[in-house]
Amino acid sequence: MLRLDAVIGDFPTLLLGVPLTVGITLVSFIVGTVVALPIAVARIAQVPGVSQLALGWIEFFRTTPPLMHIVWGYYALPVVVGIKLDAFTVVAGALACSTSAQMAEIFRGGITAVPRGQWDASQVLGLSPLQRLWWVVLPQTLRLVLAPSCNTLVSLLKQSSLAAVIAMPEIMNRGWILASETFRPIEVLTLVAFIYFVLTWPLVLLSAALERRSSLAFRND
Amino acid sequence: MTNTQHKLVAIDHVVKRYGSVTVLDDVSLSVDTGQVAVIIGPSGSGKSTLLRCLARLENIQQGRISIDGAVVLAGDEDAKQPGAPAGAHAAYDVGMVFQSFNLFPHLTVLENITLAPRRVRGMSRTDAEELGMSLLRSVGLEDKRDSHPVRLSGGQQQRAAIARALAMRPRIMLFDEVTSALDPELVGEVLKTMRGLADQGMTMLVVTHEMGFARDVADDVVFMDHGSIVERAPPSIIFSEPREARTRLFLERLLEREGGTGRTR
Amino acid sequence: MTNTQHKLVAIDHVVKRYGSVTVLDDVSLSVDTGQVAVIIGPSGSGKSTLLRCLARLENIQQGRISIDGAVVLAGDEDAKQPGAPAGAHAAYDVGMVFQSFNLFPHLTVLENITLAPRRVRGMSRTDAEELGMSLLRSVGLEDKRDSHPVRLSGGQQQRAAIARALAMRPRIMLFDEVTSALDPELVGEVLKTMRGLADQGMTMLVVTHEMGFARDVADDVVFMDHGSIVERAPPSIIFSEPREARTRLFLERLLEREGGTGRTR
Amino acid sequence: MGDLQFGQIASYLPDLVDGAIVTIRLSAISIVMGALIGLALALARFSGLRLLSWPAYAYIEFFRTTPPLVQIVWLYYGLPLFIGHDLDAFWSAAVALGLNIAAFFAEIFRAGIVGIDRTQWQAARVLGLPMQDTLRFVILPQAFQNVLPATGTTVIYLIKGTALATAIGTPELLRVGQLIALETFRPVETLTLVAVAYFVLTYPIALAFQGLERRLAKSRV
Amino acid sequence: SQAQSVLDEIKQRGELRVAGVLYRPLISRRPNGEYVGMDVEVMKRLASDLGVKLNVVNSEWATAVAGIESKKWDIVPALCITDKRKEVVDFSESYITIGATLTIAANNAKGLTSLQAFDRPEVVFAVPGGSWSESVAKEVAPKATIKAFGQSTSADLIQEVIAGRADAVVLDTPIQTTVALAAFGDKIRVFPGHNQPLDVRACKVGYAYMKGDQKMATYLEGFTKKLRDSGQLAALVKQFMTADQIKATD
Ligand SMILES: Nc1ncnc2c1ncn2[C@@H]1O[C@H](COP(=O)(O)OP(=O)(O)OP(=O)(O)O)[C@@H](O)[C@H]1O
Ligand SMILES: Nc1ncnc2c1ncn2[C@@H]1O[C@H](COP(=O)(O)OP(=O)(O)OP(=O)(O)O)[C@@H](O)[C@H]1O
Ligand SMILES: [Mg+2]
Ligand SMILES: [Mg+2]
Repeated sequence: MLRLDAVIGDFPTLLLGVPLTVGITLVSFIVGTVVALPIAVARIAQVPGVSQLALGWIEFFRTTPPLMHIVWGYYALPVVVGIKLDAFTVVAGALACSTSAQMAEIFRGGITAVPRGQWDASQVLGLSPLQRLWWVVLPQTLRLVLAPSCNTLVSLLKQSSLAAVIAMPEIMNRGWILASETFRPIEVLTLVAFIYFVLTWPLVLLSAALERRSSLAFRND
Repeated sequence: MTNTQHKLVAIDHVVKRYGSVTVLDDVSLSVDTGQVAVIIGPSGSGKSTLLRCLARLENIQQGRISIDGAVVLAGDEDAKQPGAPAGAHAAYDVGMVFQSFNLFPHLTVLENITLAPRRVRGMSRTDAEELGMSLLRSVGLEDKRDSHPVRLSGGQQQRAAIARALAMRPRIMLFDEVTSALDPELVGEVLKTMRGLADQGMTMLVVTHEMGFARDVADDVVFMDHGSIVERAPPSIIFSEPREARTRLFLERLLEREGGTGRTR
Repeated sequence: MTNTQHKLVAIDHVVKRYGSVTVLDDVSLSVDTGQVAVIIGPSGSGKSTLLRCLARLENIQQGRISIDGAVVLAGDEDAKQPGAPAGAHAAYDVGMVFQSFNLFPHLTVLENITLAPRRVRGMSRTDAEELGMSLLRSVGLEDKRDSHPVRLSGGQQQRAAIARALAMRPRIMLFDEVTSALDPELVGEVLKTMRGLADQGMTMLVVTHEMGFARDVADDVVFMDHGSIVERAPPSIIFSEPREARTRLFLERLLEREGGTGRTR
Repeated sequence: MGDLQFGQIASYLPDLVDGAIVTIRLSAISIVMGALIGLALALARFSGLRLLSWPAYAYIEFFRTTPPLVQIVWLYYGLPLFIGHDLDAFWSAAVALGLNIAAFFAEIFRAGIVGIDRTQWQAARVLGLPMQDTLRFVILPQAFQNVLPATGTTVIYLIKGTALATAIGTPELLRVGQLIALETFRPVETLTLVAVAYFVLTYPIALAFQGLERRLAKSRV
Repeated sequence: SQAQSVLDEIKQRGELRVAGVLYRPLISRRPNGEYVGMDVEVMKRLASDLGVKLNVVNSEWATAVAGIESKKWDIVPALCITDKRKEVVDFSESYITIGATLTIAANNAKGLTSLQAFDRPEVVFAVPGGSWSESVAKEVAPKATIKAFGQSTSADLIQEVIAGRADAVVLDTPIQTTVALAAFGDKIRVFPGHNQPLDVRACKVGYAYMKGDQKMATYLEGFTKKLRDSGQLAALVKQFMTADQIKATD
């Protein structure tokens, strides 16, 4: 009943979507993570206005679907303000924004988990606020943020399929087209799922290993 | 205002509040160069807060704190002071050691010590490590230079924390219950290190419950309660004939744990 | 095997290993009904592990532990013992109080105390609360019944933890450094509670650094080092003329913190 | 706003409300289902019994590494093929999303349980509390507090994720938006309204979790 | 169940289930959930002929045919009959033929005034991948660039043209173009012209059902003949396929 043989010949067509899927994922993850750090710091900082701005950013991108950001960026921006970004920029940008919101919360969790005493000790030594953050606090958050960051990356990889709504030929778009052509959506989507599995599984293993290793360094037995 | 012109540390009428709770209530205290002041008092009386204000980890509402005559912290409810701007003295004139050590867990002992000299003073790695090693030797930890803090006993961690604070060459050292998180048989080694510092003439403010240390090392013992300084006197006087009833009551309670034997120590 | 037939607590040749590290090395110890044994020794010597084995929080590799003649824990490397199955005695024959209190933070003080009587003994809510209140009165905390642990001082938390353990009406109480996380002036109140228990004839094994308590309350002091019992003697003997050099060294180190004054306490 | 026209779409508001109700029902069912299964999985993972923990592990990783969209399609079209039992589009989506989110909840809950200090288990053990009472009265209530922020994020993520049900035609918010766009040929405007609707649904939840977190944090310190 | 015809199942169950794909004006779902269109009318008649209820089930193009195999529905309406599709499902006789037009933006600067002008690589066609529209685009402009959507509606595709993301979309005449013109007015242009289909590969529309179901084939043949002969089909085409009518139902 599940006739994988009927679609297996189309497998290479799906594989052609892998570089684009991986590209969108990596670019939006890296950009989102870099942006997330100042947002997280701004959220923690008790500076009036700045924290609220950061919170607004986080909540906006947490509560509205990235699909909308993509459609807006791709279809509305050219019409409304005359800016015509290319498809990759739109998708990577939209996903980077929602990633930055998620990663900011992860960073915030990590930073607030570092005991106050660490800030105090480094302040008394004369380190500037940025030096405290960079040399003392951030290295200690690593073990807390690595695993959830990996999870974000895993979700992002799957979310990159949103690029399909603007016809970018990544894995999922290719899958739907194949499904329409062959009328075998279950078989095609099974292949699609398999590719996603192969892409994400190493990340999941990595995340588990990182979690184990980084907590080891802090145990004294 | 009390005359604190020539004192190294001068705390003048400091008021510190958290919201509506007054934690330091018009506290004035001065310490001369080379003096050791031991601060005692019940839990919550404001001892830690006083040290934290000196280290500029807190802001204050009223009064001011000067080091060597220069105001380093002023009450934010007071009118803005003319003259020396806050921070005229480098923040690292004051070194502080905490009850919970607060070593940086991701760095080795030597890296803990060299971080601030390198990043703040801009020392070269070689110079900083040389300085670090000489300090480690002085606290008897040269063989632990490359260990991470978790691999050290509590006493060793605390000595490393002292070395870290000293690496910035502070003129004043603050100690906040530095032995109370330690196993009793490890307390001695840390107290010995502190004794050594006092002998070398370091100006020190020490919050501690170690009455033996207070008796032997302190020039003055300061008793705090409810955010105020109740009494200040040399140890020989405060332990034998405290002026205030509150001081006597506190010291008695400290000894109560010794049981009904009435033994003094 | 030593003769432990009629002892309430009998620890027989117990060996406990973590991986290749031997933490308890052929330990035998017995305590009579109503006796108070105080266990002292350097950090890492196995004191906590011994209590934890008694509370059945650990398994052991060799030997056995009996309560009132019934084996409650046997070495898993030994041949299977015929006779009484482990657990013939209810687990709650033994109550334990920890250094870090370990109260349940989401429950009020009274709920902390009544949880086990209700769930394990099937007591009604009213009965359990009545029992709970009488215990709270005995530790002087009746006005804190509806407070959450965070609202209590360390000493109050520890007294609540003692009441919680007592609510299961154990025949033996284990105390593991129950005062070492407390502010010095709060230590007294907890020690007083423990003293009261001893006076009422409770069988107790107490790990502590409070030498005053040991001197006054212990029937026997047990000195452990490197996973073995080095010496056991009444306090009057062990403090004045310890048989073993190791014991003397340890006691001297404990007193070293008192400084170079050579004062004994 | 330049070329955007919202007026025409306003007349479809009642339809959007209907769609929102379907979205709410979908979310509610899959969240409850996901939380229950997730808890069971977390306990199975935690149990230390191979027989329980390995299947739980396989379940979690399977659902985390394959796209939820594919899971929905599998369930909708695959289930009748393999077991001959049929689920309609709504229930297929609800069940598939529930099964999917269970994997994420499981990991969150497990982290929450692992995060409870070992000494709490020991204290319960010494009092003679049996395992199930220890979990119910001691561990889980505390774990619940720990996992609150992560749970909030996951719940919001799921509500937005119900849009995936569009793929099998479930008449939830995004699908209704699609239909409106088809009648009006105004996809950008429609999608913007849909995004506002998602915001209206999720923001109160974000606020509620923030509030709950703050309240619990207060009762702790 | 191999031997049994779906027709028997329909009668047994008392319900005819039809895939609710979206293809205006043959079949479409109003935002309020109601299904309308010519095929809906035809299916109503089919159901009453069989003496059963009609149930239009939510569906999507990519999965519509899979639903026949997994017995989600019995019939998929509004499908263009192609050889490739015939490998998977059987079709009824075609009952309507649809032509295609190309819709472009009015301000398009690529000089798309003749069919040859479309047949250049720099001209981008936005089409649903694997659809009849795609095959039309490939036939009229083999050199043009195809931008294939996995899941899309004609509304999404028009948006491509409006935003300048693609140059042309293939729409069937006249209904889709009528709606598009109503929505965007002079922003778009239709090639060759409104109500003027291209002279290529018209879509012959039929009903798809389970492959090899002889009984169903025979029955549908009879039903379509009856519909045509009685003049009902012509009436329905007249009712639904004119631009004016569509405007009226809006
Ligand atoms: N961040 C804060 N917000 C509100 N109140 C605070 C804060 N920090 C300290 N306090 C309060 O200030 C008072 C003094 O605290 P402080 O830590 O200085 O006391 P202490 O004498 O060091 O006590 P201990 O011996 O327990 O260390 C206490 O009542 C405490 O509850
Ligand atoms: N889970 C464990 N795994 C491995 N080693 C352990 C474990 N728990 C304890 N140990 C080791 O067992 C030895 C005895 O520990 P124990 O806690 O019983 O000592 P203690 O006498 O109570 O010390 P302290 O005074 O510091 O509480 C120590 O060397 C410790 O490192
Ligand atoms: Mg303090
Ligand atoms: Mg111990």
